[in-house]
Parts: sequence; C-alpha cells; structure tokens
Amino acid sequence: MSVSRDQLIDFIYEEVRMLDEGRYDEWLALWLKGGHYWMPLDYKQTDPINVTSLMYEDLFMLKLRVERLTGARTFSQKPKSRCHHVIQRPFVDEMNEADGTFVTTTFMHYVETRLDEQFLLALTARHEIALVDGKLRIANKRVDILNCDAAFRNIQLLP
Amino acid sequence: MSVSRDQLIDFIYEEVRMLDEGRYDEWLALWLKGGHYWMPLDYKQTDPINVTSLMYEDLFMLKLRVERLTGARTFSQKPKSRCHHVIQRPFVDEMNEADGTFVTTTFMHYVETRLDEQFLLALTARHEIALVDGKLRIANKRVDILNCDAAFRNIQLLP
Amino acid sequence: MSVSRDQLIDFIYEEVRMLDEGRYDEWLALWLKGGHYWMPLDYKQTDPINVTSLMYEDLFMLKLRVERLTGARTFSQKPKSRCHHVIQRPFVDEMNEADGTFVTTTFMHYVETRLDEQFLLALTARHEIALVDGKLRIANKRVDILNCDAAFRNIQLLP
Amino acid sequence: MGHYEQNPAAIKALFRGNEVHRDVYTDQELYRLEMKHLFTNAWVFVGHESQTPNKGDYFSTQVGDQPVIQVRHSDGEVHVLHNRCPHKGTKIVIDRAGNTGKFFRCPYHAWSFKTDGCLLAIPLKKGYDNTGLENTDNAKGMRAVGEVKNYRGFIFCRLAESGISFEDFFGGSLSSIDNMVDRSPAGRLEVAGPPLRYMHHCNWKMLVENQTDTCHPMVAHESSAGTAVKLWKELDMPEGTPLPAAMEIIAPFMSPYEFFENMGIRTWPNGHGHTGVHNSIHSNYSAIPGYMDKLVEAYGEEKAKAILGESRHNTVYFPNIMIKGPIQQLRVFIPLAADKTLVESYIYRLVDGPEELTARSAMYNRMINAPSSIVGHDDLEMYERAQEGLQSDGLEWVNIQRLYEEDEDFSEEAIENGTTERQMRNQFDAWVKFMTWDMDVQEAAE
Amino acid sequence: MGHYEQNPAAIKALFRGNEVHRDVYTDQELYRLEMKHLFTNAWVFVGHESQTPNKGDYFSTQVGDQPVIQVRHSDGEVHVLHNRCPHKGTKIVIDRAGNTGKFFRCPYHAWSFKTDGCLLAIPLKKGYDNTGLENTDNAKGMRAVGEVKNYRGFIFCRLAESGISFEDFFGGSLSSIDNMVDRSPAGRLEVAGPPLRYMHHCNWKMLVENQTDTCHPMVAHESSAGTAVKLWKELDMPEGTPLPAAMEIIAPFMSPYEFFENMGIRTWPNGHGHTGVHNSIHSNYSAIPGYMDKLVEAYGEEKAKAILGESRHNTVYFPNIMIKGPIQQLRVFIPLAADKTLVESYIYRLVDGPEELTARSAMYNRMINAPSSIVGHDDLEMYERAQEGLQSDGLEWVNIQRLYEEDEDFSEEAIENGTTERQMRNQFDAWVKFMTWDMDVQEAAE
Amino acid sequence: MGHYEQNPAAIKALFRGNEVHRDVYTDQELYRLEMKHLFTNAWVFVGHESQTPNKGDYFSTQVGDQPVIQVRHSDGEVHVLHNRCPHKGTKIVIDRAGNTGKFFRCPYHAWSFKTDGCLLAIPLKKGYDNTGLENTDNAKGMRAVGEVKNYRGFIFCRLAESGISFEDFFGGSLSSIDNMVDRSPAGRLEVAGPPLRYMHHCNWKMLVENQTDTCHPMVAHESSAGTAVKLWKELDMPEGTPLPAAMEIIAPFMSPYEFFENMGIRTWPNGHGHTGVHNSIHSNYSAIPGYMDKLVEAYGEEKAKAILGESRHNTVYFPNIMIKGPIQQLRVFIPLAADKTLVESYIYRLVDGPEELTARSAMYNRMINAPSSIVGHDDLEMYERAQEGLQSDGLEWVNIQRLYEEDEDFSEEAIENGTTERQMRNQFDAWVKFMTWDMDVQEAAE
Ligand code: FES
Ligand code: FES
Ligand code: FES
Ligand SMILES: [Fe+3]
Ligand SMILES: [Fe+3]
Ligand SMILES: [Fe+3]
Repeated sequence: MSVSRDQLIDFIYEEVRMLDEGRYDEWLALWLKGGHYWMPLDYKQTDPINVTSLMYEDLFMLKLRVERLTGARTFSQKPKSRCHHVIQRPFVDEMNEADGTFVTTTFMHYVETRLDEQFLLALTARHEIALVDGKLRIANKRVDILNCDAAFRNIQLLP
Repeated sequence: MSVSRDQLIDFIYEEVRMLDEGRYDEWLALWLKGGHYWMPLDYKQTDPINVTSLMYEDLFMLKLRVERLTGARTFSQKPKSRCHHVIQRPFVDEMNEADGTFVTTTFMHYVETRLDEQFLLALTARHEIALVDGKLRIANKRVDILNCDAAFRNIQLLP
Repeated sequence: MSVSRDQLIDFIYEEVRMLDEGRYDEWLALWLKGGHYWMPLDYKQTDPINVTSLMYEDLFMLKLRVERLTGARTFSQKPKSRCHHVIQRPFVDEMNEADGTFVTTTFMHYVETRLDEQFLLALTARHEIALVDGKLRIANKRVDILNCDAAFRNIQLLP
Repeated sequence: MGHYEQNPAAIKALFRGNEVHRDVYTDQELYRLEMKHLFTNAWVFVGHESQTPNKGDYFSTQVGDQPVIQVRHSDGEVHVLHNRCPHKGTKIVIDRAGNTGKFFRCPYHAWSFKTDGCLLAIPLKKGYDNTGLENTDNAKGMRAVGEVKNYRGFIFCRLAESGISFEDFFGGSLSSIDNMVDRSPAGRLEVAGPPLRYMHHCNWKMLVENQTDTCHPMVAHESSAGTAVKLWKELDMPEGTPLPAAMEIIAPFMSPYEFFENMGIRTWPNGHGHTGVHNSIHSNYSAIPGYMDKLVEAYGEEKAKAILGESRHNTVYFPNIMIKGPIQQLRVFIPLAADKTLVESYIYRLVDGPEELTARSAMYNRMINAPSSIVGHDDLEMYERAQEGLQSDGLEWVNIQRLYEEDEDFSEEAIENGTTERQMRNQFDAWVKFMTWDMDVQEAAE
Repeated sequence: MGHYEQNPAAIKALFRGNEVHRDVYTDQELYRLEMKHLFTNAWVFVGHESQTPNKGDYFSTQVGDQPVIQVRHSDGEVHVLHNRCPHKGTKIVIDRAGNTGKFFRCPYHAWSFKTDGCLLAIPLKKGYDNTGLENTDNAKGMRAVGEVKNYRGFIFCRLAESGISFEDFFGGSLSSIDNMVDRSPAGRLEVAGPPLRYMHHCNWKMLVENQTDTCHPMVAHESSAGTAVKLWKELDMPEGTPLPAAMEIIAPFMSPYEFFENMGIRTWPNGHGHTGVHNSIHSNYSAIPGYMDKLVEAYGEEKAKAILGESRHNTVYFPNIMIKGPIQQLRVFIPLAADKTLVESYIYRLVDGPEELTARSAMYNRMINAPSSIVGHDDLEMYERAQEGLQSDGLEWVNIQRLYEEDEDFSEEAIENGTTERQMRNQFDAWVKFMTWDMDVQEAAE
Repeated sequence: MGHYEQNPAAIKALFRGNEVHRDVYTDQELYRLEMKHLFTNAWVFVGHESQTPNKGDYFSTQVGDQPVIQVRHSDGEVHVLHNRCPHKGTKIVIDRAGNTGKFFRCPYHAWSFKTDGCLLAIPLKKGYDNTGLENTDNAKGMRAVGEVKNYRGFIFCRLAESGISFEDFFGGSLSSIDNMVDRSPAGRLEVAGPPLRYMHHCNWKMLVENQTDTCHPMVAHESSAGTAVKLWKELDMPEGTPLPAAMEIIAPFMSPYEFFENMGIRTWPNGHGHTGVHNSIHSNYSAIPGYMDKLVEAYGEEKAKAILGESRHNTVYFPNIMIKGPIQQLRVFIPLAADKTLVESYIYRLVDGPEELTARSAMYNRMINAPSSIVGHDDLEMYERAQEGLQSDGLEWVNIQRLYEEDEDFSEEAIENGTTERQMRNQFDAWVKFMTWDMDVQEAAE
C-alpha cells in the first residue's frame, strides 16, 4: 500500500489537533515503541543524550506526563492550562516508499494559556513517520523552539 | 450540485480575507437570515442565551457593528483599528450532501492593532455552512478564544 | 509550459523556508534583476520613491544586507538573530498565462528573536512572480506590516 | 502635591468640594494608600453566596489588593479568609472557584485548615515541639477578614478588625439591593454564569463616577445607540411593530438631556447613591407574560406593584461596585494600580422568575459591558484618554461642579436633578473620610 | 548620588566639564525632573506647519511628556494647546493628525472649544448657573502652552509661561534652519509623508550626543558601509561609472578620521551645535540638473552658491532635535523614560525644488534611520549596550573629554576640530542651566 | 516596616530567629540593597573555567545585578571584568560566550583592552593630549572585580575591593565541591552543554531555601513522582527488573518523612549548608561498570570508597548557588528583581569518567529542572503562589521554625535532623551579616 504526500500532510494536521483537543490516548496510540519526543535546549543541537535537553522522553515518560495532567493533586494544573497550534502546511522532506518511512517539517506557532497569562512559541517540528500495518505512526518527533536558549517560565502542555 | 472539501476550505479562506480587507458588505452577504455570530465567554460554553457571551449577534447587530465602524463620531475608531488573520487549513468535520449542510473547524490567530498597541488571540472557529441556490452561505459561526475567560481590553473588529 | 495554482503556492512556501533556514544565496537567486523588496512605512502606501519606506531595496542592497549578516564586525548580530514564518496558504490573485506573470497574496506571521527578546509581526506579502526560462522567479515583493506606522525596535532579518 | 503617607491634611486638600486634584487618579502612592486605608476600613463586596452554594465550595477573589477566599464552611455559613498559607505564604487556592471538601490543604507542605481557617494539622508535627510555634499567629491558621456580612445573598466584608458597622456604612442604600432581590418571587438570586472581565488602563474611580454620569450617553454612545436607532428606522417596519430586545436595550442611551434630568439622582451618606429615582432607561422594557402574577402571588398586589414600580438605573455602593436592579446586574471595579482597573460584570437569575429576564440580563451584559461591546468601546476610550490627559500639567484639577451648591451636606440623603454631579462629590467626601479614617489615630499614636 | 528634587547643587555636581555621572542616563527621578524643568523652560520642537496646512488641521504630539495639539486656528496661525479637556481631562484627539473643522468637541460630554482653545459651549450649560464654574481655570477652555514660535515653518514652543526668548535661546544656530529652507527656490518646505518611528531602550541624550559623535561611523558602521564599499569594488565597474545613489549615501560613512577632523564642529550657546562646518559626508552628492538654475533665479548667483556651499552635516537644536540641511531631514528624540526614547525621522520636500532631492531624502531616511536599516541596527546596538553597561558600579562616570580644554566657555560661539566632544559638553552645560533654571527660584521662594 | 537604606537596625529587625518578615521577599528597595551590600561583600559564583578553556575565551554573565565578563587572559588565568566600556559605558560583549582573541575592542569607538582589562589603545589618541584623561579611572581600562578565586575550576568573585577572604567565607563547605570534583578520576570537571534557563516570578531566596526544604517533595511532587511510581507498578514487571534510569531519579522524591529526617542536614557559618549528610535520594543510583576501578586506580581504594561513600543531596553556597555532587549539577539563582529570579542549571562531565554519568546528569537536569519538567512545574507553582500570597497583610511573618532552638549559634558547623529549617535560618543569619557588613561602617563615616 502506498502513501501520498497529502496523506502525510493530513496526518500531521490530525496529530496536532489531538493535542489541542486533549485527546491524549489517541495521540499516544500514534507512537511507535522506542520513539522519542525530543525538544532540544540548544539551537541546532545534535546530541539528545549527553547534554541537557528541554525534553527527551520515551513512551513511559510521555504517558506519565499525560497521566499527571488529570491528577487530583497536580497543583500546577489547578486551574488547567489550555493549548492551541496554528501550523503551516507541512513540508514532506523524505518519502521512502520502499521501507515506508517518511520525514516532514512543519513550521508552527504554539500558544499556551492559564488564568490571565498566555505565551507563544515559534516552533519547527520534524516528524519521522513510519507506515506500520497500513497505519501511519510516529517513529520520532523533534520540536525546535526558535528561541530555545531563552529563559522560559512553565511550559506545561505539549508544544 | 455537489460541494467538494476543497470548495469548503476555499470558502473559509475567502471569508476571513473579507474581514481583513474590510469588505464588510460582501461579508454580510455571506450570511443566511437567522444566523448568529457567537463568541462564548466561557470555555466550552453550551448556552448562548441565558449566560453571558462576548458576542451573540444576529444580522441586525452585525450590520450595526459594521455600520458604526465608519461613523463620524465613532470615537473609539478615531484612529481606526486594523485586523489580520493567519488561519490553519480548515478541517471539514461534517459534509451532509443530502441537505447541503457542512461544518468546518479552523484554528487561527487573530491580530488587532490600533496606534502603537497590538494583541493576538488564539481562536478556533466553527462554521456551519449551507448550500443555498448553488452558493455557500454562513448559517452560523462560533468563534472560541483560547483564553476566553481572561481579562481583555477592547476587541473592536471581528475575530 | 504552463504553471498551476499549486506550483505558485508551493513556490511561496519554498521561498519563505529559505529565509527561515538562512539559505540566502538560493533566495537571492530567485530574484529577477530590477526587482525590489518593498516594505512600506505607511498603511496602503502607494509611492515607494518620494516618501519614506521601511525598505525599498534592489538586488545590490539585498546582497549587501545578506552579506553583512555574516561579517566579523556586524555588532548588532553578535549574537545572531533568528527568524521564523508561519504562513497561511497563499492566494493566487492573478495568473497571466500569456505573459507568464502571476500575483499572489499571503497572510503570515513573522517572528524574530535574539537573546531573550522576541517579537511578532503580522504581515501581508504580495509577490509578483514571473516564469522565466521555465523557472518561477520573484519580479517584485511587497511586504506590508499590519501596524507599519507603529514604533519598532530593530527588525534585523527579512520579514 | 507632595507625599501623602501619614499626611491627612494633604489628602483632604485633594478634594475642594467642586473639584478634585488629578493625583487621585494618577498617583501610585495614593493608590497604595487607598488599599491600606480606604479598602481596609470600608465595607467591600466579595461575591454572591450562590457562587459557593455547597459546603467546601470556594471562590477566590480580592478585596482591594488583598487576596481572599470566599468559602462555605461546614456550618453552612460563608466565611472570607486571607488566601495566604500561615507557613510560608503560599496561596492556598488560585483557581477561580472549586470545592475543597472538608478542609484546605496547602500544596507546598500540606499544612491543613478547616474551612473557617483554623489550623487542622501539620505533617510531622513533632518537629515543632518546644519551638514556640504555638505562640505565633502562624499557628492559628488562615486568618479571617475583620468582619463579614451576608446581606440577602451578597457577601461584603471589612478587612479591618474593627470600624464602622455594616448598617451604619450602607444605611438606606440597601433598598436597591432589596428591590433587586425582591424581583425574585422566591426572594432569592442565583449567579448566572461567569462574569465578563474587562481590563481598563485607567483609575478605578473614573469608572465608578461614570455610573452616575448622565451627561455622557447621548454624546459618547452616539455611534452605537444613535446608529442603532437610525438602522431601525431605515428598516421602516409597519406601525406598532414591537422593538426587538436589542433595541429596547440600546435605544434609550440616546434619550435627550431632559430625560436624564427627570430621572433624578439620590445620594446617601458614605458615598452611596443612584440614578433613576423616578424612572430610567430601564423603565420601558416589555413585560414578561405571567411574571407579574407570580410576584402578586408571592408578595400581594401592592408590594408587587411597588417592586416593579422601581426602575432604578445605576446604584453605586461605595467604594467599588454598581448594581442594576431591573436587570439583576452587578459590576465590580477592581483597582489593580493607579492606572489599571479590572471590571467584572455579573448577572443573576431570579429564583422562580422567568428565564426571559435572565436572557435579557445576558443580552444587556454582552451588548453594553463586554470587551467586544460597541458601547463599552467608547466608554473605555474615554477613560483611557482621560488617564493620559491627566498627565498634562496645563490644568491639575478635575471639575465635578455640575449643579454644585456651597457647603453641600452629604451626611443626609438627598434627591436632585438627574444630571447633577453631586454623587461624584458624595464619593469624594466618603473617599476622604475613609482614607483618613485611621490616619489621624495612627498619627496621634506616634 | 542622592536625590535630586529641589537640589540644584546635586544636579550641578553631575557634570564636571570633562565627564558626566551615569545617573543622567539611568535615573528615573532625573528623567522626571528633565520633564518638569528642562523641557518646560527650554524651547522645544513641536512640528512643521505643513503638517497642519488648512484651518482646523491638527497634529497631536508631545512636548517632553506633555500631550499637546498643534492646530491651525481660524486666523490662519498655528497654535499649540494642551491635549486635555478642562472638564475631566479626556484627551481631545488621539489620532496623529486630522481636521477638526471650526472647533474641537470633547467626545465624553461634548464641551466644545475654538481652535485657539477658548471655551465655545457646554451642553445643558444651565447646570452650572451659580456654581462658580466661571471662576475656575476649567471654564477657560483648553490651555495653550506658554509661548509659540513659527520659525520659517518650524513650530517651537516653550511650555513655561515666561522665560528665555526664542531668539536668545537659539541665537546664531538658526542659520542651519535658514540654509535648509533656503534650498527651496520658494523658500518653503513641505513635510513628505509620515516619519519613521524607531524605538530605543536607552536614554534620549545618548542619541543626541551621537549626532555629533564623529569618531564612531568608521567603527560602528563598518559592517554596513564597509561591506557596501567592498561589494561595489567587487562589481568592478568600468572606470568613472557614477556611484549609484545608495553608494553616494553610505560610502562616506567609512571616511577616515582625518576627514571628520577637517569637517569641523561649531557650538553655539544653550547647547546647540553642528558638525560639518567646512564640508561633510553630504558634500559630494551628485548635482541635480536644473536645480542650481532655479536657485539662481530665485536668489541670484551669489546667494545661490552660498546656499549650496554649505553642507552642514548634523545640527543639534538642544534639547532634542537634529536637522540635516543638505537632505532636508529632521529627527526628534522623544524622551519616554530614563531608558526609553522614541526617534521620529521626518523628511521635507523643497517647494519648487526637484523631486529627485525628495527621493534622495527618502532613500537616506530608510537606508540610515529606519528600524530595518543596516546602519541604524548598529547605532541602536551601541545605545542599548551602553544603557545596560551604565548599570555597572565599576565606573560611574562617562567620559566626554576628547579635545577638552580647561574652563571651556560655552557662552561664545566656537569652531573646532571635527572630532572634539565639545558639543556634548556644550549640551550638558545647557542641561544644567535649564534643569536648575527655576529650581533656585523655587528654592528661594520656600 | 519603614525604609531600609542606611538603616541596619531595620534590616536586623527583619529576622527574628524563628521567622522572617515578608518584606525580604517583596520589597524592591531591599532587593536593591541586596545588590549593593550582600552581593558586593559576599563571594559569588561566576562560572566554570571550562566555559573559557582557551586564551581569549570569554563568558558574559552577571554577579548580582552587575554585568561582568569571565575571560581567559594571555597568562592563562581566568579574570573577571566589569562589562562596561570606560569611555561611554557600552557593554563590550553581549553574546553569552565567544573568543575575543588577544584583546577586547569596544564596538562603538574602538577603544581596545588587554584581556586583563588594561587599556591597550585609543584611536586618534592625540585628541586626548593635555586633556588630563590619564588622571581619570576611565583611562585605566575595563575594571576588574575586587577579587577572584578559581577553586578547583569553579570561579568565584567578590565585587568589593576588600572584605572577607574566600577561605573564611566558605570554610568547611568546600568539601562538597571537593567531593564533586574528586568523582572525576582526573580530578577535573568540564561543563556539558549550555544550562537550562528557567524564569521564576518570585524572590530568589525562596528558591535557595527550597534547596534544603525536605518536607515538600512528597507533597508538592506527588503528581509527578507519585504517578511515576504508580505507572511503574501497573506495568507489573517481573520480580527484580532493574528500575529504568528515569525511575531511579524520580521515585525517591516520594520517600517518607523518616527518610528525609535520617538524611541529616549540615550547616556551616556564613549561610552555607547541605542536606544528605548520611544518605540521600541520590544514594541508590545503579553503579556504572568500571567506574569504581578507575577511581581506585586514581585515588587508591580507601579514598575512592570515601568519595563514592558521600551522597550529599543539595549543598547551598550562600548566597545563590546549589550543587549536587553525585550528579555533578550546579544551579545558579540569579536575582533580577524582588519578584523575579532566573535559574540556570548546569551539568558537568567527569574528565576520564564514564559518559553514562553525564547522560544521567543530563536526564536529571531535564526531568527535574527544565521549564518543561513535570517536577519543576509544581515547584514554580509554589514559589509564585507564595510571592502573591505574601502580598497579604493578614500575616506579615514567614515561619522557618521547624526544629528551632533558642539562641542558635550559626558560627559553628552543626549536623541535625534532615527536616530542620535550620539551614534557612542559617541563611538569614548570613543575610543580615552581609547586608549590614559595610552599612555600619558607612554610618560611622557619616
Ligand atoms: S507554605 Fe503552606 S504548608 Fe508550607
Ligand atoms: S471630559 Fe471633556 S467634556 Fe467632559
Ligand atoms: S564607548 Fe567604548 S569606545 Fe566609546
Ligand atoms: Fe457609557
Ligand atoms: Fe551612527
Ligand atoms: Fe521541589
């Protein structure tokens, strides 16, 4: 079965929508085991392991993060935060029909708000996507914040 | 006559452009009688009638709003505000070919400026669209502001 | 050879990406001689010559601007700025197949950051595109800032 | 003008009877003194009991600049506590409302408190044995405000431990709250949804004064109300077509000066007062079928008539709220800085009353008082232009002299021509009184 | 350094002739005193008469921190009024420019005023009968500034009712304005479009000092001007190819120190001065065909030659503007806070002059003074680095000692080597003079 | 509380042994005095020498509110210079790090300086002949801080020219740095990448106190650590499955009070102290194969065991850093305002040590101390709630009384129960000492 450019693009639009609508179970289900959500701390960072990142999380950590959001004693989420993406049409950078792996790059804005505060992050997301059992899945996701080395307050949801 | 997903998407792009370019007569002409422009005050608000909203306006109120903008004694518009949308590709959520009704969801940013001040709102717009006499028309429009319950100063144009 | 609406749209997406990724040589190569990058100072400004603009630059000035960014004594770029666009799908306003000239309008947000500061501009870009030797090229580019008459600090990269 | 701390004379000099010095609107030191003296010694609105209907329900807000919690205690009473953990100062709750169950628990080290503030428990308490903790105020728990009054569902408090009584402070002005509540056949109101939250870059007193400023609607709101009237005319509806609800609400803003003169203004001691003594812009709303019958049933014909006979426009409860009886609206003008004010506009449902009236209140609220309201836009424009204009040294005094008389006595209730600025003067008379309330005392003490 | 209010000695101690204390750039109290004393007692630029050509035309701006309106009155004269309604302080207009017709009308309660500020009418005036309103300043209308002068189309004002005269304040420095205006065959300028508006997070005086800082271009602007020269060389054009306009403008920034030394600097009393006494970076712009003839026609050959013979670089009119005669540019350095300055850069058209010169001015303005200018970028970088660096307690004095001489006398016009920092010292001499102008008086009065 | 400048008595009154007045967290005047006295007279962390390994390498940062540059001079030594051009105050560098070669060159007028700050050259120097420039401090170049100490790679400085010595200031507390560095078989650390930069809207001291606040983890971090433990249980792995690294890090946060009591707390004079005297949440990290052998090789068995025997938790070096020896982490709490603090969290590589330990440090850093960390989220929530809660006048004192004893003597090293708040008291004892260090002197001088 083959995958079209438009299918990959639609996949990204859908993935981001899940985050904004808090459909985390669906979102986690998109991930392949062994995948990592990486948010570098440094501009054009290459090493996720031996220098600090903002996030470099496997599925267990992502589940923990999501589960925590709904906890009765999750104080930093009383009240809850909300988030919102506006994404530019994704670029499909790689299409390896043969092994069913794909890479997309998406420029986007992320807005997170809580009480009377709101902030905006300019992001570039790189998705490694794989076709498994006829389904598109996330193999890895890298999210670069334009000013990744700036000082931030809490970033509580998933950019 | 049938309507394609792309036609619905183009319709939303065009509608928003009218607002940014101040083509209000064209914009009002898109509306069906009995339609309402609803901007909830509360997150996931369900009742537009018996609790407060930011806006819940029929065509008469929308005409009034638009007409006022050009008045000689519209003090809060001397000088005038300007607005600008950047919208993500709309999602077509419902297509009822049979009765020619459609629903789209669009994530967007709205920027409004006046003198040296400018603010940004993260919006999610839900359009109810109907095909009438071969033309796509707005049956209802709901605009949710991400931080709808935050304190705002004047929001003077149409998000 | 004919040009499709989608090709024009893709051209704009690619052009903007070059700016964000700092691929300035590629970007300069898109320009036709005699073209100007115009950023008006006034709202709906019509005259680029005899009143002040923020920018009205020919290829020589654009080359100078780009070359300067990498200079050893470019103090305002130590450290360097970074920029990022999120653009809405471009509108193709004119397609003159005959003489191979085209006009697009694109609503976009531009974010520029340096050290701990970041700002956002709401832009509307008008591209005059020409098909030359089978390649799409930039004949002219006009970038209107929504609050063009507001007071700005440094705008150092290319919106 | 010099510095005002511990200087009652300088503060009294800011109000000359017919005019007030611009510092009262622009000086940040005066703002801090307002918080420390005026909002501490006066009775200030907190919230409505229906915002915390059940035991453990809380609502977090502020009184002046003091963070407080309105909470329904296990005894069913509404308490008002300082929102500050006695251990290290952590705010106990910061969400706008919720239910805390039987006790509050601080999220930092889990000190817990009964819903009346009393200390309930400290983890690993033995760590405080023989430390003398029991001798500190911290060990007492979350401190309650000085005094709380639940008046027909509206919660007021005085931060100061002692001072003027609720009754002495409000006196006859409570009749406006009475009338609003009586409009419910059950004699009870319930809050209807969250409030509008509208930020203004101006001093809070400009907004309070505007509530009885009857010479601005036909001018400032011409672009909205005037255009509405014009558009309606253009529709050229057949004779006797009933006005749509929106027109009923907005058209009266264009009433002529005479109309507002005849409305009348009443002032009460301590800075309270209202417009619309005889009639108001709310007088001609269409009747809701069956509503009168319900009221007669509940109160008898005479009282029912009397209740609906009143159509008071805006009642100002000094220092910082306004209510509209006929549409069950309450607006709080929360002072955040000398040049920053948050307005929260609430509406209430009449228990056992017709839902149509709630719908009317909701429509009024969004049409007139929302950040997206074409009426509100021009009000905010005026306030913020004034805040900037008062920076001018060309003229340092603000004029509040319309229908002014020598030696006005604000200690007596009075009724006057509806265009007088007397109520503004009445407010500044009370402003001086409560600003200097404990200054003299403290001065003496030194 | 202690506190400065009513302390002329402390203010005088900030300037030692060869150096100045960093507080003049960083202290917010000093900023407020600059607004209250310096910008009140000095003559300050308001705008150009061509911004308000017709009766009723207005232009809103600020003098120091005072909001004012430049307006063309019915008598054809330009007036400058405080932008503050005498009723409650509302700014009468806030759009940058417009036409108000025969009168101003306050949007809040419709008090109206003639275009010279006099009260015209108050709605429902009878409400003020017997209130004594007529005895207040409020009843006089919109107050005008102390004094206004229209010098060859440039509007200046002094906020203070009395003080130094226009002629005494500017003296010989007016020759720079004369030369700029004389460049129009008709002897008139017209503003060409809106100004650039460039925000700087630094003190306004850093920008004013930079106008005669002739030792920074070849250093700070190497990345723009130097690269331009390099790129042009690389194009390797045939011998004698005329420089494009852009190169004519930017290349001279790389001139060697000798060039700037020989330019010369002239200082006048009260803080005024200019660079480019003998020649300047504007000297070698290509001539516009036919322009000289027009000037000769208008002025005769000798004067025409004299006019174009001058190529003054930057003339500083203390406290806060700079003009460039040869390209008809004026820049205002508007102080918003100790660490915040808005620069507005205007260009003017020579009435009856060639449009090519307007095009050159427009090109200069956008190339050098825009927020998007590769030259401006490095200037702002220097200012803002200095604003932050001055927070350092490692060294509290800023050095302005280049070509300094003992006991410099700024009361006499002087011409010196073009790299001297004398003009900066001249500015601080005037700064002290006008900062303390009325302090001593007031002190005495106490 | 009154005003504090030059008022040592008022400052001493803020700390009562068992409690501290909220002004120390909220008062902006006290913040400024902290910068002027505390951060000037104490030894403050600057950076690590590995951030500037080669000659000409610089790193720009701040000490208190003073902008400084850490630079490797041509003699190989690390110098700390005020980041302020002696000419007009321009910051010499503003990028976070770089290499300046043999000298610094100011971008404004090209004055240049050796990498020890000495003036190297001034363009067109003759312009200063006979001006007396040589008699100014400006002519000396970029000023160095009072004193610099490189302790095993960690650079500290004292801004004041004279005062307490490095050894007297830190005394026995240096053992924590020793243990961290000794964990490298080579006895050297290298910074591993840039630091996390986490902005907090609270006072810097809240963060420092939190470092030895052992009663908050099991409460404040239940949502992260507690949920982690729960999820891991649910995975229901076979008996003896090794904990993944993430669980090794986060699970111990849920340890019971007893665990933290037994950890123990040690305090040293001058405000230094640490948790984890006997064991800590870092004690049970899995061993890295081969690492011990390397240490034995380097130090011999006994010392190697001793090194790894220590598992000190958090060591606070007063005023504003914390280190974690077992994971080679250092956190700086940079005070930006009374209510604004920037936290920078660094990790270091053990030279010749296993990369697995660097990976563990990186994982700890991002899991616990990142702005996106689910652990950090709740800490920031507590601090910022406290900063707001302390605005409450309901209670003005913050309690730090746990395991408090009468007349505590902080001049002696002490070891206590791991849940005591003694270290917080120890910090305030030092705070008063260094806040008033030169006040009395200055007072006397007057
Ligand atoms: S701060 Fe509330 S329990 Fe410690
Ligand atoms: S404020 Fe201007 S008329 Fe009242
Ligand atoms: S400011 Fe550094 S050289 Fe002039
Ligand atoms: Fe109004
Ligand atoms: Fe310059
Ligand atoms: Fe913690």
